[in-house]
Amino acid sequence: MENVERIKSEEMINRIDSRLTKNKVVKGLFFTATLFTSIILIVLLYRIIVQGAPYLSWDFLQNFASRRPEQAGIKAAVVGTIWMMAVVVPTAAIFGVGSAIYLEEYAGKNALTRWIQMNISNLAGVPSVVFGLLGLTIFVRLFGFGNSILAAGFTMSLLVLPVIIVASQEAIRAVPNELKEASYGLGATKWQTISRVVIPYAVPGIATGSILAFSRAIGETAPLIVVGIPTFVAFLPSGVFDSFTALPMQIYNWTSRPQEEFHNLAAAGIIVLLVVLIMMNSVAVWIRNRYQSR
Amino acid sequence: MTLTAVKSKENNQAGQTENVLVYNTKDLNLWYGDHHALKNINLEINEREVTAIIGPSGCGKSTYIKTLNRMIDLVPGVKTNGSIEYRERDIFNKDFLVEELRTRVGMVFQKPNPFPKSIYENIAFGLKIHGIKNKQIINETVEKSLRGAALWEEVKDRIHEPAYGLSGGQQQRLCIARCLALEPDVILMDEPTSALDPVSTLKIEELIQELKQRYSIIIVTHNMQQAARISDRTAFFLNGEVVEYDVTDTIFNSPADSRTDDYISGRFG
Amino acid sequence: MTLTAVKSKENNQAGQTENVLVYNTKDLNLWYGDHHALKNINLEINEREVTAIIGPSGCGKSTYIKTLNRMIDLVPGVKTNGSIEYRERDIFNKDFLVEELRTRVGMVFQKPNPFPKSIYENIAFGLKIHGIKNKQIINETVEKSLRGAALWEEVKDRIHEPAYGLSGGQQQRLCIARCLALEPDVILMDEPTSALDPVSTLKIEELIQELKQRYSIIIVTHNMQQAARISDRTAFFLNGEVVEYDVTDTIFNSPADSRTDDYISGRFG
Amino acid sequence: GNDAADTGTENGENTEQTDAGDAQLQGEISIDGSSTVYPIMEAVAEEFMLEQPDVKVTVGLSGTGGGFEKFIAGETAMSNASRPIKEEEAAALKEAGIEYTEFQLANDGLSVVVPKDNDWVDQLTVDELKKIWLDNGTAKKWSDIREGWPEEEIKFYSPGTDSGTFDYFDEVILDGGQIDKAATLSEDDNVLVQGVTGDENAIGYFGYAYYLENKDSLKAVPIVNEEGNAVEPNAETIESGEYAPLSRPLFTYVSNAAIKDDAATAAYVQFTLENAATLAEDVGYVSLPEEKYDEQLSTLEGLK
Amino acid sequence: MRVMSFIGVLGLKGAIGLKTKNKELSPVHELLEKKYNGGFLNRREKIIPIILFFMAAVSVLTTLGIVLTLIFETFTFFGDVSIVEFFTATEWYPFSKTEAVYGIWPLVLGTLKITLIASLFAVPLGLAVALYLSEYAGARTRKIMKPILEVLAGVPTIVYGFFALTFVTPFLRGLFPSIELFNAISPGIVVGIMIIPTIVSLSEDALSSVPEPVRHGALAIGSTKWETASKVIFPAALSGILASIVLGISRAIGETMIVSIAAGSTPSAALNLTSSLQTMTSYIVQVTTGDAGFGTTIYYSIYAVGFTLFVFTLAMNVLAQFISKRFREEY
Ligand SMILES: Nc1ncnc2c1ncn2[C@@H]1O[C@H](COP(=O)(O)OP(=O)(O)OP(=O)(O)O)[C@@H](O)[C@H]1O
Ligand SMILES: Nc1ncnc2c1ncn2[C@@H]1O[C@H](COP(=O)(O)OP(=O)(O)OP(=O)(O)O)[C@@H](O)[C@H]1O
Ligand SMILES: [Mg+2]
Ligand SMILES: [Mg+2]
Repeated sequence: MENVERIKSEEMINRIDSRLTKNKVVKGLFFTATLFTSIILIVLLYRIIVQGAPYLSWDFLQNFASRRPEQAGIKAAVVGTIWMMAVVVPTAAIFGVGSAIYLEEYAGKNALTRWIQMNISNLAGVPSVVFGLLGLTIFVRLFGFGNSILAAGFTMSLLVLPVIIVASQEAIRAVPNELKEASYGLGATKWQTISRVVIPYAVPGIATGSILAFSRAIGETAPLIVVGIPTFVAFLPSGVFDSFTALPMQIYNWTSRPQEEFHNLAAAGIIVLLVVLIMMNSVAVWIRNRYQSR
Repeated sequence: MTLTAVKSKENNQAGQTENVLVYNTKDLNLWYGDHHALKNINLEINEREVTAIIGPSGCGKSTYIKTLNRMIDLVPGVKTNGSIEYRERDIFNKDFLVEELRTRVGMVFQKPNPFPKSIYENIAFGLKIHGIKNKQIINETVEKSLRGAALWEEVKDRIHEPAYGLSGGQQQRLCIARCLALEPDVILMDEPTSALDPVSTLKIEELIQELKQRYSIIIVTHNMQQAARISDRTAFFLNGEVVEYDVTDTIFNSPADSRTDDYISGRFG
Repeated sequence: MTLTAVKSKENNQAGQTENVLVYNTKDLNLWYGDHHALKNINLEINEREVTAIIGPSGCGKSTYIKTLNRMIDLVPGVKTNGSIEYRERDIFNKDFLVEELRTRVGMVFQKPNPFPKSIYENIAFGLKIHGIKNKQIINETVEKSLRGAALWEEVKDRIHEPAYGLSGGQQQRLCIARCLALEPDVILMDEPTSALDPVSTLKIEELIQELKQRYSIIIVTHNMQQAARISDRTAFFLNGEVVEYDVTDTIFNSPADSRTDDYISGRFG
Repeated sequence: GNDAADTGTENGENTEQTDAGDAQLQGEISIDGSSTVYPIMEAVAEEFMLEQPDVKVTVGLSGTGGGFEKFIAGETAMSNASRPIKEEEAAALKEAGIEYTEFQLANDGLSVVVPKDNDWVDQLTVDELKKIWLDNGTAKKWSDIREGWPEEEIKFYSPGTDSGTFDYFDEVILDGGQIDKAATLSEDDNVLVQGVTGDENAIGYFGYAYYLENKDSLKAVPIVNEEGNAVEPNAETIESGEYAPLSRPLFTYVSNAAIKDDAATAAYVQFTLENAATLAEDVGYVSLPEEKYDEQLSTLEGLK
Repeated sequence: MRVMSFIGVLGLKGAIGLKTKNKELSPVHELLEKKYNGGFLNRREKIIPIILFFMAAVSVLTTLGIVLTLIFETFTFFGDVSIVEFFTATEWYPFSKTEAVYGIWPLVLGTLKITLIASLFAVPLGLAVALYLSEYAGARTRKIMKPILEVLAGVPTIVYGFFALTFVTPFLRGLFPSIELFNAISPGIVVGIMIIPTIVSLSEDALSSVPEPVRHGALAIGSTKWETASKVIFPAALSGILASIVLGISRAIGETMIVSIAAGSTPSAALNLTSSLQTMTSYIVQVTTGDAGFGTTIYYSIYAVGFTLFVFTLAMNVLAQFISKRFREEY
């Protein structure tokens, strides 16, 4: 019997070569897939950069939109996007994290909770145009915010909220139970435990998970179109009730103009948008590192 | 080894003359859903003694100790009946806020669980949540607590560094210091040394002996020799029941119940 | 306690007359980046013996045992020199595929790590990846391995249920069974009982004694008494070096090196 | 800042100095509507704000219908349209109690285009256009339209059915009939340019400006007008009305109340009418005859 | 020696013990006693859960808001157009002056075509990349790739639209001349490219959150990386991976600009993939940016289409949740 088994194991050993070949082939395939994806994305970026880079200048950043391509700038759109994100980030973060805390820490395991949870995952899949229709009806009309920063910001917040909730829930769930116990064990109340132990621990996870959501909010055009925010704005907003325009709107408009120069401006606008995005991501990375190093 | 055992026995006998109870458990039953985890527990726990709780895995040791400071509330679906009196106040009474109970009764866990903050902040945490903001008081308490947990000398130069930089044993002592900062009356310890190496274990055992002078300590342990070495009284749990509770020496040398004897003599490690 | 120690000694002496080496480590050095974690290790490990590796935390025990089946490759930035021969083949030679090495040399980890699959699938997994498709062979092997790991009786009615439903000790035995299914030559164990309760620990220790009849076992342990009880030879590591390596009895009763003595006598528990 | 000021004065040469430049006004003017009219309005707003920096003008491009929706809701003071207002919209405005005035700003010449290397199409009559574009249930070949043209299937590129351009073309060429269902539709005129350029049997139509920008790869087909002349679209022929019938008007609708109550809006509308001619041409449209603007300016005076 | 230190300590602690017995309380103790007497009760503890509950309720309100927003206009629409026609007619021709037809099928089919192509393209590729990053690539590659992918998630989709029209379409037409300028394949692929970051990023998270010991368990019995990844890690992460796929596909269903630009806007009930089409979303944007009159049937039709779209994604998410529950492996 001993013998039979040893032979079996020799057979197994002999098969290793073919298994390794398979592994190599698969690895090659996966690598190719990654390379392929990277190349597509690089081509995409390369085209934008080649087209737009020559149009980037200080004036481009400093000027308002203009009918003359050589004078047209992106100031209102950049500032507008920043204003809008200044509404979206805190709103979505507070409501997102708040909902996540409720669901993870307070909610009972009942039908209501499951219903809320299901709602959230469904909303994550609802098309952005539909959110645009919602924003138009609720924020622009019903609440009378008009096509202001606030209306667009709230619409975008609702759009990204589900993703942030899910990311935050995961981050909160990942907080080791031992830490919560430690806090409770010292006589901390539930909210003290949540605010002083759970949240700080979860911040890196929340930040990372929210980047995707906020990136989306920056680049979305359709809901802004549906909400009806203007494109030509030649002044800077001074408050959240002011009109504004945003980068994707400006880019959208430029791409639909007949003149080639406007198309190039659109590419330059995209570069600016990517820079804004990268800056925002760096802030998230900075937050993550700051909280992790503790 | 024998030396310590004898000493604790003396200690004990000295104490027995004027015993004050910190905890009095009467007919405690506890269920996790349908699972009857604690059955008719009756235990009187003395002030300024080390009370050890031993028993095989799953017998309800952790459940019991977590009930003493109502950490068990965190587990959903737990039902209890009977009563536990802490210094003659029923801990299940809703006028007795868990936050107060847990402040008076500190807890040290199996795995060291410092907060991902600096050493200093770990200890200041408890003070801050209780609204103590005075910097000087905090500073003094941090030092005193670290001294009390025999950690001061090792960390005094780096109390603002992350607690995760400490070794396992140091972290566990930090967790003890964290309790001490709130000047508790009782300290509960659930297998505080089971994740530690022998040298650190020894340090903690020594520390427990010191702390006994000021605090009442209830310790769950797997390690029967540890119980024998450091405790004054020992309760032996089995299947959610207290099989025997007596002076440690008696439990280890002449247990009344044959099951206790079986468990003790099957011991190792 | 004394009994087991004596037995292993006898065993040992019987073995010594015709020792076959499974592993021969020569001048092994290992660096994690700049950190020199193993220094000039020389160790000869015998067939069908239990070799224990003891030493304080951080001395390199896990590093060494992970090197034996090249799991250390998974850590980035590790450099080695020197050689380890497994049955006279250099494991660092690139013709010796790690997959083969790891099939011949099983490993059991500190924390039980079953796959998130059924009990059955956990064991069948190894066979399946090695291209064994015959249902009957698989079924038989599953049963045999579970019997070999002394788990069959406890789980035979629910082998298609998730492995995560088992208790810690059962999971650890399942992990042992998972090794056994591939009929390994050597089994490496890194503190296999440190996360377990005493009863489960006892079961695993008994199991190791049985497995020794057919397999060579190398076990890392914190628990000196465990080493004393179950091993034939013991290596004492300190700061990445082998301080002493000898028959277990000698190590525990008359160590040659004073550091070994210091470490052993600091023991308790 | 300096640059913009310079162009302001430079531009001042061809614009009459208006009283809008004297008094410093304040306020907000919200404009929305057709994306076709947007470039003109953007240009007007840009120039206006150089003179009246404290008047905050915003221009959106929600489409003619979307613009009217806001206009009806009272959210905008002016609504741009690339077609005349519809009955439903007029009714809704009436219901909302909003009185309005229509101003025509410019004309857009719809250009019928084929690729540059199409060497057979030299001109088309309205009837031929109709024959080409009207759906008859089968695929059409060029040879079906005129003898001697290649026996190749025609490929159609048309603006989306929801655009004013389509609407206009449908009305004047197809008499409201069904456009060939094989036509490829896109909302984006640049996309149509791509389509016609890349397909030698293609025919398409879109705004004059898009043709102008892509002269190198496209050929505008001269259209035979009522007088029987084949006319190519260009600034003169469109302005003079020779290029017919494919020249369509672009409008803006202004709330009378806004003109009356808000000096800024009144000044803005006046500025618009005074400068539309130049600015429309700047962005690729065709101005109206001088008289037409003067006429509208006096209408405006009456509303103030 | 140990005994000695014990005795020393005992002496010292004895002194401290005495102190406490004399009730010489430390400031901390005093402050705490004060707090005990003042009572721990904290109103905040009661209010906060309520506030948080309302925050969580926002999601439910949003759904409710969407349904309410859509439903009234949808009803108005069905006052003009029969619901039977809406679901059974095979032509979508709302702009015809003579005989407008509102059969949703061509739009649904258009959406399905784009979604199908996008999924066929993005799911395998996305999973391959996620597996490569989590199981094969070094930490450095992962650290570089993930943020790049995340930035790409923010590129406005119009950009992708022009990429489809001016790069992918000509490329495809070079290979297969029968493909028309507007077709399903090119925007389908590009929608796929757009959702790849979502799939990769979330799947990679799911894969790498499978505990390392499980991975080691497989490697230690001689599995190759591929066997470990495919037979252990992948199944263990399946529910997370499914979630990422569902999110990606939802996004593909909801994608607007790419399709508007590169797929044309011809509602088509034909099954081929090489000709122009229209999706539900691109119809909505077409009407919202177009010149259709306010208050007309066309105007109301976007709400009916929006509602259909909403029901569509809802059904898919419910289905996905059901599937993911079945495949959940606990670890
Ligand atoms: N949260 C829970 N839900 C349900 N049953 C539980 C829970 N926690 C513990 N139990 C069960 O209650 C019993 C007692 O558990 P407990 O953790 O108190 O044992 P223990 O004596 O501390 O064991 P160990 O030595 O392994 O820590 C066990 O049967 C356990 O399975
Ligand atoms: N991945 C790693 N990178 C860098 N250093 C490491 C790594 N793993 C271990 N070390 C270091 O190598 C030394 C030996 O570690 P090892 O884990 O082998 O110790 P050990 O004897 O198993 O300790 P323990 O008893 O705590 O498990 C330690 O100093 C440790 O800090
Ligand atoms: Mg326990
Ligand atoms: Mg180790």
